[in-house]
Amino acid sequence: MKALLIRDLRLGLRAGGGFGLGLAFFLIVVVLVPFGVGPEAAVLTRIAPGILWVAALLAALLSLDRIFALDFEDGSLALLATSPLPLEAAAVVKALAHWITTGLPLTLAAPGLGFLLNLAPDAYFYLLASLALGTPALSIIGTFGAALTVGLRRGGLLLSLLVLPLYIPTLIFGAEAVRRGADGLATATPMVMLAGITAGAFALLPFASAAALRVNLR
Amino acid sequence: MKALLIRDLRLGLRAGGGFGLGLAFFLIVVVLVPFGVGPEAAVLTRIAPGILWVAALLAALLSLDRIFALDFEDGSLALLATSPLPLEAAAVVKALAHWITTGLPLTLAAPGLGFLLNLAPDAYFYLLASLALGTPALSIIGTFGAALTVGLRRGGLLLSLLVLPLYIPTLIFGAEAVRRGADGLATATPMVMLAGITAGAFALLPFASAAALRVNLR
Amino acid sequence: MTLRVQSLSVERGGQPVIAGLSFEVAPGAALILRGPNGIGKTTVLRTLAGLQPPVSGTIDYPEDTAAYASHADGVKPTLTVTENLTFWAQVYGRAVPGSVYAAFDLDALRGREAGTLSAGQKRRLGLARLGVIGRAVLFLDEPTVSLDRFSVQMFATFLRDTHLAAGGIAVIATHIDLGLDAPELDLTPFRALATDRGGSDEAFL
Amino acid sequence: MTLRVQSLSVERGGQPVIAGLSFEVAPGAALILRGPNGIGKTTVLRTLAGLQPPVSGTIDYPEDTAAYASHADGVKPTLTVTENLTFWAQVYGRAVPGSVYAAFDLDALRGREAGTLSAGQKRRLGLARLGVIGRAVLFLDEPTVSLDRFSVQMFATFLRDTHLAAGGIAVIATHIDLGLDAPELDLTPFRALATDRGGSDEAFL
Amino acid sequence: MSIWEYANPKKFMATTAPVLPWLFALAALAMGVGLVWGFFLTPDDFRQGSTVKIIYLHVPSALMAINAWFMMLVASLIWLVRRHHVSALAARAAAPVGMVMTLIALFTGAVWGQPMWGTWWAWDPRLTSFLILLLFYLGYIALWEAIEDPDTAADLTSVLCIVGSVFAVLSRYAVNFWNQGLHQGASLSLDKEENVADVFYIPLLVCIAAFVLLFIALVIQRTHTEIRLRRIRALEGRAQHAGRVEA
Ligand code: HEM
Ligand SMILES: Nc1ncnc2c1ncn2[C@@H]1O[C@H](COP(=O)(O)OP(=O)(O)OP(=O)(O)O)[C@@H](O)[C@H]1O
Ligand SMILES: Nc1ncnc2c1ncn2[C@@H]1O[C@H](COP(=O)(O)OP(=O)(O)OP(=O)(O)O)[C@@H](O)[C@H]1O
Ligand SMILES: [Mg+2]
Ligand SMILES: [Mg+2]
Repeated sequence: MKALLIRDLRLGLRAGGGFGLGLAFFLIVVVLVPFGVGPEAAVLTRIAPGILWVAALLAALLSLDRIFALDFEDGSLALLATSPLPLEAAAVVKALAHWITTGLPLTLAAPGLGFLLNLAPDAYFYLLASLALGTPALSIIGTFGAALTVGLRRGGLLLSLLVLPLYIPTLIFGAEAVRRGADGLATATPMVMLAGITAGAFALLPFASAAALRVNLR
Repeated sequence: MKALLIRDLRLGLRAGGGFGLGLAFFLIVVVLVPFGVGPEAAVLTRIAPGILWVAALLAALLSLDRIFALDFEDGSLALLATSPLPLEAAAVVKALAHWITTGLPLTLAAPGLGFLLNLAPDAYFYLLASLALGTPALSIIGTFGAALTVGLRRGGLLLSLLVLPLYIPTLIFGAEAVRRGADGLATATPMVMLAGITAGAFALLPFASAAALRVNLR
Repeated sequence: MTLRVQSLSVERGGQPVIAGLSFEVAPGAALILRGPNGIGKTTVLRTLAGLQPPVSGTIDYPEDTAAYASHADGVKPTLTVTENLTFWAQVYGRAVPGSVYAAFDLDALRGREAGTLSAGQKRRLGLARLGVIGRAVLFLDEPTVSLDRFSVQMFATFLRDTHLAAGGIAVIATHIDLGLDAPELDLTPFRALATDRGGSDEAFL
Repeated sequence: MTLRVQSLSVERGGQPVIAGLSFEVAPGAALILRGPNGIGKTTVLRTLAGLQPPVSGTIDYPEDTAAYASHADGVKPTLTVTENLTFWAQVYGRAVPGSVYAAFDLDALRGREAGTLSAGQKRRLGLARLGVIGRAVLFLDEPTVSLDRFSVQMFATFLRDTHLAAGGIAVIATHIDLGLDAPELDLTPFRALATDRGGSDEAFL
Repeated sequence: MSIWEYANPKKFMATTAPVLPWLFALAALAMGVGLVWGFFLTPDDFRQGSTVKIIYLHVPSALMAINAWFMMLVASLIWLVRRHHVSALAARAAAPVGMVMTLIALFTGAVWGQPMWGTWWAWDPRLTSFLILLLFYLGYIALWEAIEDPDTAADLTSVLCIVGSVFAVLSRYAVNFWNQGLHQGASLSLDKEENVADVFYIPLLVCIAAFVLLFIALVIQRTHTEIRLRRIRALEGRAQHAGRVEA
């Protein structure tokens, strides 16, 4: 498992590996929205939590198809499937690698971008916390989606279609937590739910992913 | 040229070809935003034009990497480059095919989705018009981005990173047109600008795209 | 440790492809699968490797002793030759024997990114993987594609003197002559008839 | 219409690979490029086909008469065999001659989606393209990869009796014996020395 | 001999190496003088108080941010037309410097905006167009990083730089149309009336000069680095090639 993780991270860092791109994409989406909705600070403050979370979600989404597709195309996946490493473990590792290359940097950078949408001062902490709790879920759920679509060439768009609905609960609780934080309301419930989703996803989805992979390799 | 266009459209319609996926993605993003931002009608009406345009833009974006990557991977691109068809023409055709499979359906569906964000009644016409004028530009600019990144495996994220800044003017004028339409202001300027961008992009970018392709095929 | 296959039938895309295939390969022996394009060699090998379930029949070899090498050889273009091999070695919990580089003529290319290799060099790297993972039962699908004569000999030597000599087993689908003195099995007689049972479409016939 | 190559030098990844290559192929003749893996066959063919610029030297054949066939054969998996061929025919502004299906033994597969073809069947389809586009100068990179003996003969026959007979030219890189009576050119003597000039890295040495 | 001879990497290194230390020294000197003068020897502005002094970092960095991109554009064109490796590498070397300049302009601006406009960030056209400029820098650098083969990378980034420049200008107009700003207009111009008072003006010029010098020095330095990297790569390639030849 360690070998696979190290390899994936190394691949991520190599040229074209796309490390940090998720971050840049996050930044860009956050910048785009004001161009769409206009510059009024009041409006932006109001929608900031939602937009930040949606942007984070999209950034995670766009990097999903890398998770398995490359390994599938060059045959590594078939070889991994016939290797002693159980596919479930592979799925977990892949999700982990994805989070480290996407979710983590994104979480750390989010507060910095908050002020572009003049996010309410009290909300910054909750933004950080909710993303830290929520992004791992995005990676695991996404890994499952990637496993489902790995057979299809360039299934990127289909992948997003399958995954986005699965992301909705995470998004709702995440954004809600930040919004409540901004308004100084209690944020316990959404935070707990986020943690719950992440834990549950980690516990169960890898099996689903592995099953999907086996089918796609037939 | 006609042959290529027909082939690309046919490929788009075949299994995994991704026709209509752009549309679905558009729908989902539009649905996601209220979850993130919260349900207040007033707020939604206020941000509807911007969100719709941003969503359209993202939908176009996500389908870009299909434009050349598949042909590059299976060698078709190299064969096309050595065929009598000039690469400039190929670039135009590809952009056209992308617009027909993504921009067009998206434009036609946009008014329908306006309801979800209760868009102001007067804005519907301008939404349709601005998208009709603007989405072709998105396809051509995107084709250029795709040509730049075609060499890289799964360059999807980098692609978006390169293309989004290029989309900014289109986005600004497009959304502005709709917003002004909603407020009953004059929309001539943004509309003209949109048309201008599209025309200019169509006239010049294919050459840049072809150049990029040649470099990537070296 | 013997590979036993009894009345194996395999399908592809819902259609039965090969039916009633039986053979046995003893330790230290190799078997060469022959047959025209499209007869079903790849399908059989994938089934043997456990990537797809057989329609009927039994495949029997010890758990976790087999490895599969396909048309695509799972080489990572952005990793160097050494990194590629080390990765696979680690996955199988072993170390890279220094000898493989020589055995597959990769010495000069150790530090090169795999993406910059020529077709044959890439293939050699893909095959070198087999010398690293130390599996006893190998299922090889056209291993010598785009190798020059010299490299083909090199690979045959590896199989004979290193793999088989150590009591390994190899089932190889190929169209060329490897120069191994191994029995050949032509799949043509086992081609499934359109009327054959089996295949996931059967229920609808 | 002759193919003339004079003192051609080619590079790959900034390094000179082949230097001082000269040859001439008359109409109706073929040339077979030989050489160990990694010598530079693919690079030479890509240069001849105009995909990459030569470092030095001249390549001379009539405009718009050449076609290139690479390791990857540009077959669209979701299009049927017929659709694939028709597309290429149209790109070159021609119709698909009914004879190609027979010539490449694709008759039975006409309606099949290319993605479901076996390795060799796919390759045959890729080669059939050459029979459709009607180009006189062909640059073929290991055309017979994963073809069975029978198909190799079939392809050789096509080249001899259809293409060359009609005054065509073919430059073929291959490791196997095609059974064409064509002169062979071994690239080994033309391997560029590490000290050779040329290559985009030169300026930095 | 034509100036193009300096486009040969070795020649370029040889000729610029001796100048480099002086450039850095000069830059440091001017920077010291300008900043000390600006910060401590000028009166506070009657409206803005001492916050005005941030202009000595803000404006020069802002101007350099733009000029850096312009320089990259020129270098890219030279590469595409004359294929001199040095110009390509110079463009590559300039990008991060330009990006940092943009960041400084944005940051100092933000720090400035806090007291002035009561907010760290406002979607003022000026600021916005700089944010966009930042995005262009990001994309340009990312593309360089993503591509293995240096010449391919040079070609593609050059094309991107040219197309990007057009769109950057376009965006500037779009942004102006989109929101009319609170940011003040160009405050440096030749006819005296529009200028800020000389007391601010002259040290500002010194600072700008300092930033220009610093920029040139940094770019040359980084170009040297890029050339050396390329040289290492070339030598490694040759070594492996030699290895192949024996094999
Ligand atoms: C009261 C506050 C500010 C003042 C008085 C001010 C003043 C100036 C001045 C004099 C210039 C040089 C214009 C030129 O010569 O072209 C300038 C440029 C710039 N300022 Fe500010 N600035 C202020 C706030 C900000 C803020 C808050 C930001 C960003 C967060 C910012 C960003 C920029 C940028 C990006 C430029 C470069 C624009 C250009 O040169 O075209 N400024 N500013
Ligand atoms: N990007 C690169 N950087 C450095 N060297 C490269 C690069 N690409 C290819 N090479 C080297 O160039 C040489 C020629 O490659 P080429 O593919 O032309 O060989 P080939 O004769 O086609 O070999 P094969 O028979 O295996 O196909 C090889 O030694 C290869 O290692
Ligand atoms: N998805 C599919 N649907 C229908 N038929 C299929 C599908 N995939 C493969 N086939 C057919 O199954 C048969 C066996 O394919 P297989 O790849 O095993 O042949 P092979 O012996 O490996 O041929 P080659 O020597 O060319 O590799 C072929 O006739 C092929 O056309
Ligand atoms: Mg096969
Ligand atoms: Mg080759």
